[in-house]
Amino acid sequence: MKTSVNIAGVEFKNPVMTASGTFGSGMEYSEFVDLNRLGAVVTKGVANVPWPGNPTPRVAEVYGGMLNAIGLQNPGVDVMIERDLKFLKDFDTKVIVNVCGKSVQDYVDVVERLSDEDSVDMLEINVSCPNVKEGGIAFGQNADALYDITKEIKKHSKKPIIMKLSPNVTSISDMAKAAEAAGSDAISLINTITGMKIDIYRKTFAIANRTGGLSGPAIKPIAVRMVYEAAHAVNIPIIGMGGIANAEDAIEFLLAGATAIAVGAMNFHDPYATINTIEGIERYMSEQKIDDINELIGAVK
Amino acid sequence: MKTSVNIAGVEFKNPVMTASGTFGSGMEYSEFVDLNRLGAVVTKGVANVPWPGNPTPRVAEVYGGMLNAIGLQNPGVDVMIERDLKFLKDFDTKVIVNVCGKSVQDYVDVVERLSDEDSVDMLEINVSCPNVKEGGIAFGQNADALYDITKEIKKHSKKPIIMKLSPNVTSISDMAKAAEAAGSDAISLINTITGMKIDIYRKTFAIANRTGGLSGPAIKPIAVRMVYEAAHAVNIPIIGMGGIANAEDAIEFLLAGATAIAVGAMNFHDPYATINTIEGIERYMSEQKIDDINELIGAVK
Amino acid sequence: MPKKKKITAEVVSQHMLSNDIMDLRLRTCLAEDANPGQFIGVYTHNRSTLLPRPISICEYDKNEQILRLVYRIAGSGTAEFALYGQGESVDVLGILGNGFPLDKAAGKRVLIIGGGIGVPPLLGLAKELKGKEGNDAAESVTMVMGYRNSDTFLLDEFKNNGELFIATEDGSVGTKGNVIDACKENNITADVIYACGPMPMLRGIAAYAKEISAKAYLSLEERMACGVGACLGCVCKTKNVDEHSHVNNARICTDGPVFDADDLEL
Amino acid sequence: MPKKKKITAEVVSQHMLSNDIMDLRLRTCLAEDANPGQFIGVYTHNRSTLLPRPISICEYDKNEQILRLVYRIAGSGTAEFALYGQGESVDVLGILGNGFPLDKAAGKRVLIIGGGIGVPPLLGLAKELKGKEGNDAAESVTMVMGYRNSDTFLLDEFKNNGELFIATEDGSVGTKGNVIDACKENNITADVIYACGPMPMLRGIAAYAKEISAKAYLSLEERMACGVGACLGCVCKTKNVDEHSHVNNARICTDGPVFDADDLEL
Ligand SMILES: Cc1cc2nc3c(=O)[nH]c(=O)nc-3n(C[C@H](O)[C@H](O)[C@H](O)COP(=O)(O)OP(=O)(O)OC[C@H]3O[C@@H](n4cnc5c(N)ncnc54)[C@H](O)[C@@H]3O)c2cc1C
Ligand SMILES: Cc1cc2nc3c(=O)[nH]c(=O)nc-3n(C[C@H](O)[C@H](O)[C@H](O)COP(=O)(O)OP(=O)(O)OC[C@H]3O[C@@H](n4cnc5c(N)ncnc54)[C@H](O)[C@@H]3O)c2cc1C
Ligand SMILES: Cc1cc2nc3c(=O)[nH]c(=O)nc-3n(C[C@H](O)[C@H](O)[C@H](O)COP(=O)(O)O)c2cc1C
Ligand SMILES: Cc1cc2nc3c(=O)[nH]c(=O)nc-3n(C[C@H](O)[C@H](O)[C@H](O)COP(=O)(O)O)c2cc1C
Ligand code: FES
Ligand code: FES
Repeated sequence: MKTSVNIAGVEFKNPVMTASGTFGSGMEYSEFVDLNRLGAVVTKGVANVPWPGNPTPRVAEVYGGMLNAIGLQNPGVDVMIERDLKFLKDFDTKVIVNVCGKSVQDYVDVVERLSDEDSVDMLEINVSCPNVKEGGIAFGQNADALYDITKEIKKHSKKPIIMKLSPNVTSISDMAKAAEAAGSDAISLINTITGMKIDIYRKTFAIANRTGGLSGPAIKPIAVRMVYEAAHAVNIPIIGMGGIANAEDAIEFLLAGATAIAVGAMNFHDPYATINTIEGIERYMSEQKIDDINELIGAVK
Repeated sequence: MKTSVNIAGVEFKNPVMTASGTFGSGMEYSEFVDLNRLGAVVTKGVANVPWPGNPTPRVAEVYGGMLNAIGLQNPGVDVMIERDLKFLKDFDTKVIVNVCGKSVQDYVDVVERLSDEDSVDMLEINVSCPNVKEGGIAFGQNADALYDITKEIKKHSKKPIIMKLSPNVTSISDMAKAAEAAGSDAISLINTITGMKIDIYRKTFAIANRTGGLSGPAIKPIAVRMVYEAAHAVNIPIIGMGGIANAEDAIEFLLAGATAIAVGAMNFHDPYATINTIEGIERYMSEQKIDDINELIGAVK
Repeated sequence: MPKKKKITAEVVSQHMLSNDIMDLRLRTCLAEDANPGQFIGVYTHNRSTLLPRPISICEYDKNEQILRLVYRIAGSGTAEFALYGQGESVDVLGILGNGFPLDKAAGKRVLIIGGGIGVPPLLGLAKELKGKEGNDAAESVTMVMGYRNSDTFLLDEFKNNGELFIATEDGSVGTKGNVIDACKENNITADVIYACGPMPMLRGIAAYAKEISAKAYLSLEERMACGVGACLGCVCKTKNVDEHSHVNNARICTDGPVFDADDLEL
Repeated sequence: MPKKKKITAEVVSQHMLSNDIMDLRLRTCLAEDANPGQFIGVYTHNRSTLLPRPISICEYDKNEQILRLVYRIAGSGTAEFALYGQGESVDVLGILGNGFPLDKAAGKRVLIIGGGIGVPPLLGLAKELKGKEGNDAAESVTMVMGYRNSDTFLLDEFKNNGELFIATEDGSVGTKGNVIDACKENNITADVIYACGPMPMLRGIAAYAKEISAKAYLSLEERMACGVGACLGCVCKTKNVDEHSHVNNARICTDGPVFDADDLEL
């Protein structure tokens, strides 16, 4: 049974990744899962310098999911390299570093800094964080801006890049096409959908930032639809995410057109979700007599 | 205790309405609830002529909600007037007729036909149905198109109108502003969010139309956020909806800036949801010592 | 027509009838209004699945206020139901739909055909017909039940209500083949047919009814949301413009689930 | 450090201690690794609420593998927990966080302060300190527990572990006022303070500790998602750049919930 998939020349042993920001640098969840079994670890967004993030409360539970407005707190790319990449080097899994910034130059700085890191396989560019004013969402909601920043990043990156798209747009196809046209090697979607929760007794926002990004099973149908639309708009590989909790969910994304998938908020519900997903996919493949996982990709048209 | 709200000169005894398409013409649910107690009955979308709607399956359950692609099946405005409006006349509740069409002229035809119906209090213009190619979504995803059709409808309507906005847009504020600028008396939001579900064993779409509109508690945080954003962008009243199941949910929308709210898919889970919501709001007001419900509207800034 | 309600029922008993087929008895006042061919909506405790599951009424006891449901474990909702033990509370919506038109059976040769999980509602129908007397009674009642294999269910209970034939896809019991094969093999004719089962079977029965010049009343299935006729989710194609919709669509939950085959575009 | 796990625990017993305050005992091997001040995440059966609820360990019995939780019914999750009877299965995540630094108590005058639903974890702490012998033992243990009104809980169990003072907002028991009022009224001094309770109380205690030149270890609360340090949801402000985050933020779930007051920007 072949479970490996190829994205931009990088071979992943299986299509199951961790969604950026929900798995730390892998260290925390390594108490629960054997990182060697994952297709890839995708790390929390990292900027050129440390970011303090947003005030608390940063997270709130909602029906079938959660809101978060972490605000991209991160220790900066130097610590990231010295500590997190060093930790990940010892595992037989691919490493995708998620990159954030406030300006094009910020992104370029990080991308250049990571270009010579052997342990980094790909870079995922977060231009879709809804939780910081300058966290890239401006690039992620306008096709021209997305094209420009993608072009610029491609110019400076020695690693293949994945533009991570925002679902908070009228046409995900247009955004996917802009990323492809500018040379992105792959795209990932969806980032969180902007949402809000109000505490009616305290008459205040549940999240200090007022709005937060919605993730979890609640958004899965939207994510599947967007992956399907994007897959029909572009030819570059897609990494799908949004509410994936198990193998059934993962396969739904593959059938819709994703080449790989990521487990995000559901790690918090089930720290073993990634491993269970990998095992469930294998079970499904043997039950359904599917030899090569690539047969599933985009199989429902 | 004052629970009545005023929208464009129409006085509703309370802010609780039914979301179009989830309550038929009120007849079906009149077995469960006393329609006299509702702020308003909002009827299923009606066109100038009967529409057959989409092939089945038209509905699918998803985590915390459902997808639908009914495709605006309706018996046409003539039957609507003779049967449904006649039925509703006997109740002491306001009647809002939801209008759909394929072209501007279609909408105008229905609007004119209903202009002299005494039993109609307001018209809600559905330019946001994601489930039929020509069901108005084109008008609902482009601010200029929305402005134009609103302007045209206003020209022909003797009734106050509510433009119903699509959440499938980059900026709900821009859409709300366009509706306001064109003279819409109020806006309602959100319509369903386009979603997809794939049956991984049959390798087919759960909905014959491939995509369907997502509704139910899953979308509530998105709806609350959009109501909040719209309320901060325009001065016309807002009717909020999206996953409302009970009084807590309803109050959340009021605090975010809605003047009235509608219960949609949750009628299917709890046919008494509208009445329970009304009673729960009254309980909350007396517990919180709120004399006038209008104090709640937009109270969380 | 009695008013529809959503109320809490209590599990009286539950046991497995056959592989994945459960037999559940609920105590609820909805039983008082039940007729063969009607159904109820059953809600899950799982708060992530919000829509009612349509399940046919297999039998009812109006005095004891008991509804009997026989269902297949098909997904997450029915898997949850299967775990309920005596005393468990279950929210139900009903009574839904129109049942089989029993009056059409009076003085006629009746054929009752069920396939797979379409079998259960026909037990209540067969018993009800058996109970009719005088002018209301059918001239005869013949029954044909189809299953996939030897995992049959309810057969013992059908036996007492008329002549019973069985078809199984693998031939392990009765005729090898489908219910139409069994009808043909046994030269079964009738004036009136009542049937419930998968769509291909119903199409076959509609054609067979034409052949033998019988009227056929078919119980259909479709994905549902409201169950009460409000959402227009559950329609089937009709030959003529439907009185409610004014298009060629009828609502299975409210205008059905039982339809005159002559009215359907199958 | 033992590995964290998500496993299924079994309810051994549950009863109400006071108005809306529940006393729940769970059987789980996580008890083997428990220390005072640590917590677990408790998952709901309700599938619409997916995040674990952080609940402090009140007490533990390592031999019997029992964790005791004392919690207030505060929302939908805790309301669900309150319905669990003996034998119920509950998924839990743990052991989470670092507990109170017990070694700081050796030979010192210890003051333990709890407020409201911050009281429970201090019972395990008080008992643990009481159990220390020789060089590890504290010189003395004084306890001050604050409640809103006469709906107090756990007081009887605290009594045996040292001198106990009580404060209630309405004055119905002990000092009228808050825990600081009780400390001042009784001239309580100490070398080391351990405290858990609402943020305004913790601020007051940090200030009081300065006044009496004591070290204070405070247990903080914040909304959590992962509970294991991965999501950065639960941070508190720190005086210095935190070693993990490299900004002035520490993760309460992993770096805490107990912090040295000197390190915090309260
Ligand atoms: C009028 C009517 C009567 C029925 N009577 C019976 C009966 O007596 N015994 C029995 O075993 N089954 C019956 N069914 C089928 C039964 O409704 C489904 O098997 C059941 O809803 C599956 O629910 P689930 O949660 O286990 O499956 P899931 O696949 O998890 O359900 C997901 C969603 O799809 C819907 N769904 C799935 N399968 C069907 C289906 N076949 N028909 C309609 N909705 C479906 C569910 O209601 C739910 O909303 C009937 C269906 C209809 C329409
Ligand atoms: C480290 C720590 C230890 C705690 N120990 C205890 C204890 O021993 N006894 C006790 O009664 N309570 C304790 N709490 C508070 C307890 O976590 C909340 O009361 C509980 O999560 C409420 O859940 P709910 O579903 O009933 O409320 P809901 O309001 O329905 O919960 C909605 C969401 O908000 C979160 N939430 C709500 N209130 C709080 C809160 N105060 N702190 C953190 N998250 C919250 C819930 O976990 C859930 O994700 C502790 C909190 C923390 C952070
Ligand atoms: C707590 C949290 C933090 C996140 N941080 C990041 C981030 O740093 N960079 C990023 O690109 N996406 C981030 N995301 C978005 C996720 O990677 C993912 O795209 C989204 O949550 C949808 O997937 P899910 O529903 O499976 O969680 C974050 C999500 C959560 C819940
Ligand atoms: C079955 C169904 C049919 C609908 N039909 C219409 C319609 O005819 N016109 C319209 O404007 N909105 C229609 N809607 C959208 C709802 O009115 C509402 O905007 C949306 O469902 C969000 O609210 P909810 O989450 O409470 O259902 C329909 C929704 C559902 C679920
Ligand atoms: S299920 Fe809603 S109309 Fe039949
Ligand atoms: S709750 Fe996720 S880091 Fe603390």
